[in-house]
Amino acid sequence: MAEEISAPVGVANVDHAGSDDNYLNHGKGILSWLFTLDHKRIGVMYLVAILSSFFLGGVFAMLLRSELWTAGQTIMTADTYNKMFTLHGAVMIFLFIIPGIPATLGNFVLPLMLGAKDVALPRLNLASFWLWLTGASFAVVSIIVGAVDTGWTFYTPYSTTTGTAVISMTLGAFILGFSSIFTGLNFIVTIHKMRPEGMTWFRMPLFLWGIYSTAIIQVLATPVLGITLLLLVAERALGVGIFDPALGGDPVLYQHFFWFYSHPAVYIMILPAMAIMSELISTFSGKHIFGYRFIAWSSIAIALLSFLVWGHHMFTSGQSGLTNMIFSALTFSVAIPSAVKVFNWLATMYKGSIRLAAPMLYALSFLFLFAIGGLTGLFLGSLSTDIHLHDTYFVVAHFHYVMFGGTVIAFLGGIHYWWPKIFGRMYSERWAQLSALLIFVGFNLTFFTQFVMGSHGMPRRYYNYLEQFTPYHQASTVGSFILALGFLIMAGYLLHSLVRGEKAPANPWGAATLEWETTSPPAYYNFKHDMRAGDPYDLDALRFEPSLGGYVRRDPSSVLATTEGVE
Amino acid sequence: MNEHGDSFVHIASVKLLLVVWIALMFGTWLTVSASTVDLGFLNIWVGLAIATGKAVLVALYYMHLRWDKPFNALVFLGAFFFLFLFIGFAMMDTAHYQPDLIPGYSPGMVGGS
Amino acid sequence: MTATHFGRMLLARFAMMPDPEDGSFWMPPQVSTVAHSVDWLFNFILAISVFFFVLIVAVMVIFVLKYRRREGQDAAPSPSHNMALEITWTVIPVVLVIVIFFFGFKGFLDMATPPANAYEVLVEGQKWNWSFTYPNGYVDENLHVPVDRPVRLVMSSSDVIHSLYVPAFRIKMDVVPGRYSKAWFEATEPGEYDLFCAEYCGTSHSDMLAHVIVHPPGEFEPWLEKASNFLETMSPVDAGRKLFQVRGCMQCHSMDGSAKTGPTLLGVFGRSENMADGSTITVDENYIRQSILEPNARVVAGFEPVMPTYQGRLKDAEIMAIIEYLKAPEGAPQEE
Amino acid sequence: MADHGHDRGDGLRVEHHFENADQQYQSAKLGMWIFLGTEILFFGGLFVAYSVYRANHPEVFVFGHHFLDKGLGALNTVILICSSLTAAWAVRAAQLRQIGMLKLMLTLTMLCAFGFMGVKTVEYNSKWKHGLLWAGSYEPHLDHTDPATDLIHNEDFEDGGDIEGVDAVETDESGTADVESAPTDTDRSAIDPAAVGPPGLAGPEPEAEGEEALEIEPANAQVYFSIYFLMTGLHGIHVLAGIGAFIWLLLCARRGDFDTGHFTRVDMVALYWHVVDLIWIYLFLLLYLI
Repeated sequence: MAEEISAPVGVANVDHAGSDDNYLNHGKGILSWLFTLDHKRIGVMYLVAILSSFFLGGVFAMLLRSELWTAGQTIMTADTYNKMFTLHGAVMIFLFIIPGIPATLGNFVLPLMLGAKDVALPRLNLASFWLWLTGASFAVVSIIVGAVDTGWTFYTPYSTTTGTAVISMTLGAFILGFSSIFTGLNFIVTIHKMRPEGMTWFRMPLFLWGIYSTAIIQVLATPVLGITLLLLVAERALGVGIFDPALGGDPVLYQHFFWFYSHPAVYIMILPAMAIMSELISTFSGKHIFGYRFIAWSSIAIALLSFLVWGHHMFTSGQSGLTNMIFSALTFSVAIPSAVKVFNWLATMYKGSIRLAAPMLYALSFLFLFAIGGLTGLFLGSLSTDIHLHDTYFVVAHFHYVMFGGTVIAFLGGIHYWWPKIFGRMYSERWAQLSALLIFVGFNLTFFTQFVMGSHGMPRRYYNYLEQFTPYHQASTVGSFILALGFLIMAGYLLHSLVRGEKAPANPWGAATLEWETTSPPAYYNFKHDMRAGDPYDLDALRFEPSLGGYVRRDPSSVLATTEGVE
Repeated sequence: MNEHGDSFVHIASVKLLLVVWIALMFGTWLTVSASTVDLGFLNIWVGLAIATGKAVLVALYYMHLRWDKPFNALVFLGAFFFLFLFIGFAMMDTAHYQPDLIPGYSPGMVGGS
Repeated sequence: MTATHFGRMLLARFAMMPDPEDGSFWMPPQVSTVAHSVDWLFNFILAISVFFFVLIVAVMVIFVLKYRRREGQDAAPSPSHNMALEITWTVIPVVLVIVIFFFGFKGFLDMATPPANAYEVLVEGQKWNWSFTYPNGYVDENLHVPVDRPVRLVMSSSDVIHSLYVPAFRIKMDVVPGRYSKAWFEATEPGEYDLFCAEYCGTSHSDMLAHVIVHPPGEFEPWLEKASNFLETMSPVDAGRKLFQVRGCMQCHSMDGSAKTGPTLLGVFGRSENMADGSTITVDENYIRQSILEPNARVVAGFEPVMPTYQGRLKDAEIMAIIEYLKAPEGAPQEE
Repeated sequence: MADHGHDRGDGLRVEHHFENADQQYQSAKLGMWIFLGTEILFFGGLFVAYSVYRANHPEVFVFGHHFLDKGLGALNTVILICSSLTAAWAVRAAQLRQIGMLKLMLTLTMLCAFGFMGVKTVEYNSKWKHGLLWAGSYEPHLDHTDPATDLIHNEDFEDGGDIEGVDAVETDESGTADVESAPTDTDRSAIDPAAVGPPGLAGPEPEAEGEEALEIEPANAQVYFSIYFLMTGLHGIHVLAGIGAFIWLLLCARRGDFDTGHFTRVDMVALYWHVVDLIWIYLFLLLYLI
């Protein structure tokens, strides 16, 4: 594209702020989206698809909470309830939270942060999106033909004997698995092969470290989910007797198979959230991230350790005592890097200049909620207490504090952070802060009660419950409605910003990573120049430019490649 | 291959390909004949050793791993590492809880107990 | 603001929900020998957690208030790494988790190894009821145990995975088809406690409850004595009703005319039923007996052949009693 | 700016987002190796199942493997090794732009793949005939010969082993089982009460049956055949995929895609094919030879 480099060096990339040609209007028509190879459009399509799944899963959740308002039947039968919590779990996990951050923000931001024009394998990227759609439609088919009542874990022999549509749901999850594998594969290759001049491994934005660690897990763990679900399908369709005791199989072996993937999967969910956190905390504290290398290495550490702890889901399953001991010990090891991250984030805020903009509010709630989520993990990792707490609402509360209080909150933070970049529009800060507050309050009310319920012995996946638990359940349900209200408001102002929102500057927050060096929304080719990366957290290199309402580099040439590319 | 603007692309000589092929054939013959001698518990390990030898040949020469970027080899070996991890834990645990299982339990089978 | 809000929320919750009976705010009553150590560890971890939680949130809030952005004032320069700090906040958690693991493991060993002299009860989980078989062969739908005596449970399932959970004892163990899983406890307080199924097992999972009745010293053996020969002490009809409830019949066969997994048995005797194979039969002693021993030989039209056989699980006299109960005109009404 | 890449004069196409052909080739290759890693873990699940059952029930595997035909297994191994040779040679040909040689090698590789599937069909067929299938359909047929002698024969008897071996299993079937089809999922009535008591207490019968079963057909022999069909089946699917890939390559070659020394595709497919070969090397050992 050498001929295109006519713009005076120095204001390159940014000088066209507000110019019309960007990735959103580059091609017209639905097909120009569905078959695009542009990582930005694929990211946006993922965003739409995944937020719809989140909405669907959320509806299931609200129905569940409503049913639990009273013991016994409130609005649905036991069988409907069992299907409902299965669908809530399956949709939220396989359709929403696992692809969640990497497929949406990752797809959009990762190449931009690398100053690249696209991910390394754009066709594969599109393929994985189509795989997602295919998997999703399998899940939908399953829902239509009578849904599944096995719980999202598909434990045998229940899943091999129940009369519900298990096969289509498992095939759906199977296909979604490959979508996830290809995304991860793509990101690994991209980060390895497409880093710009000056971006050594330890000059990568921590977001990339997080996504990279996530990709490692996606690539190494997900194939095992594939074979597990395949075996489950074979078990149901042919009766291969690997997992079904009636045919000489071993149901506990199934749990090993399942958790070998599904525990690392927990880190597929949380690592990208931590990745976002590092960006938010640094940017909105107006300070260089603290302990860069420790945060970076802790991501890798978490990724690798996550493969050594799956047995802690099986302490009461009939797993041998020795195995229990080993897994309990290993489980604690994974707590350390997470703690290190939290402390480094706190240290980053020290002597900063903290702006409480919406993304930062989410970052703060993350610290608050993830602290609870992480610490309650200690109760479950230690053997004797887990025996009592396993399969109770304590566990439900714990993983919601991590998955929702952690991942979803950080995801929302990320969406608010990159929204101006993605759509070139600002949203209403005031409304954003209100919904952040409602979500925070509603969430705590919903799930903290569940800790208490659980430690008192309220088992999970219960349609009916003993009288003594009624107050907890009702408090929890009230909270869930506050939570839902928060999300409705968010949907409102975000959609509003798309049409009415004021135009966003190229760099509204004053962050130093490369994605802010191009226009908002980015041009079709991302950057007009080959980029050069410096310290991604050197915020002093930027100054506020009132005329633009955003930040600009004091020395714009510092991010331009010294040598033009081969082209 | 200058077209590739790189020096590393390795072209295996026909000689090399054939030598490896002969080695693999020999390996196959060896495995089969080894399996006919009764070495007790050793049989499986001998067999695995030979098979692994063959696998290494294929990976190093037919798959060019020997001349490839080390990271590609690392990726491949990494996969095996995690596989062994899985096999190891699964075998350890199942071996420990075998005594709890009901011997030959398979009520779904014809004539199963 | 967040922290104070959280405080208020907690207070509200304390006020709103007074502690249930004798349990603490977090835990149910302690009724087994292991419960104490479990709760001790729980509280130990709770203390550590609260400490770190307060620390994190406090630091966060202080920083937010102290370093809130003000006009024309940028971030003050400060180091972006500090080895000493990193090592401190790595090592301290490491030490703490090692301690936690140690106590957790110690407690687990006690929970996993039953004393030699334990009293043994066989437990069977089945969708969706429990049955407890005592050494003398008597089967009950509740778990009756003597106080202050170790009890060992040998558990198996006839269909899917269940999990026996007694919060008051702090014990939980999955009940898996094809294997015998074991658990033990020693109750310390006479009384009646809840027993749950903790592993999801289908439609009535949340109704798969039972009671643990801990008998005061010297009262257990007499109870077992009396309960065991109910066939003599009770009228056949009452005995039949008891069996009907204990042996899980009522999980699938209602006595109120509503069809469940199986057909209702309200006034079943003498009724003529259409079989799945198209034939029609009139329900008599022989059909009832056959339906109990080879349940799926002749299935009523419109129902799945899913009933497990009771071959070898019911004595002849017991089958007779059940038949009497189903025959008895007042059999149905007295069903609760 | 067009979406498709740009020519660098020498006819090598480079996607717009890459700086040069090397970066493009390296990316493709790294991607392929990662994919092969996932393949290892995907198959790995079955190897885990194998190891677990093999370690805890060796008798089942010793019993089961007599019914596989070592000869055919070895034949297939040879076929695959030859196909690996030709695949590697195809890469060399592509690198050197020897289009004729390339087409020849691709065709040979493909024929080997077909040959492999042919042999597999023969094997599956004989298993099918004798009802030696996965648990759900495991129903060895009746016959009358002396099991013991046949099994002994099979110890050192290679081809035809399966036929006589089958006789072996069949006779003991005549002893034990009434030949009615295995109950389906829903039919649970055949399930004995599980709570007969722990092995020590009231469970002598399962014990005993385990004992005397060892003489002839060990309990749960069906698990061996389940694993056999799962592993070879999944491998077979990969072979079919390979055949598809080679057909595609041949079309590309005819279209002249490789005239420019652009050999990435050939290289990638060959890598995949070698892994398929690798996996078979182990399957042959673990299932046929033990």
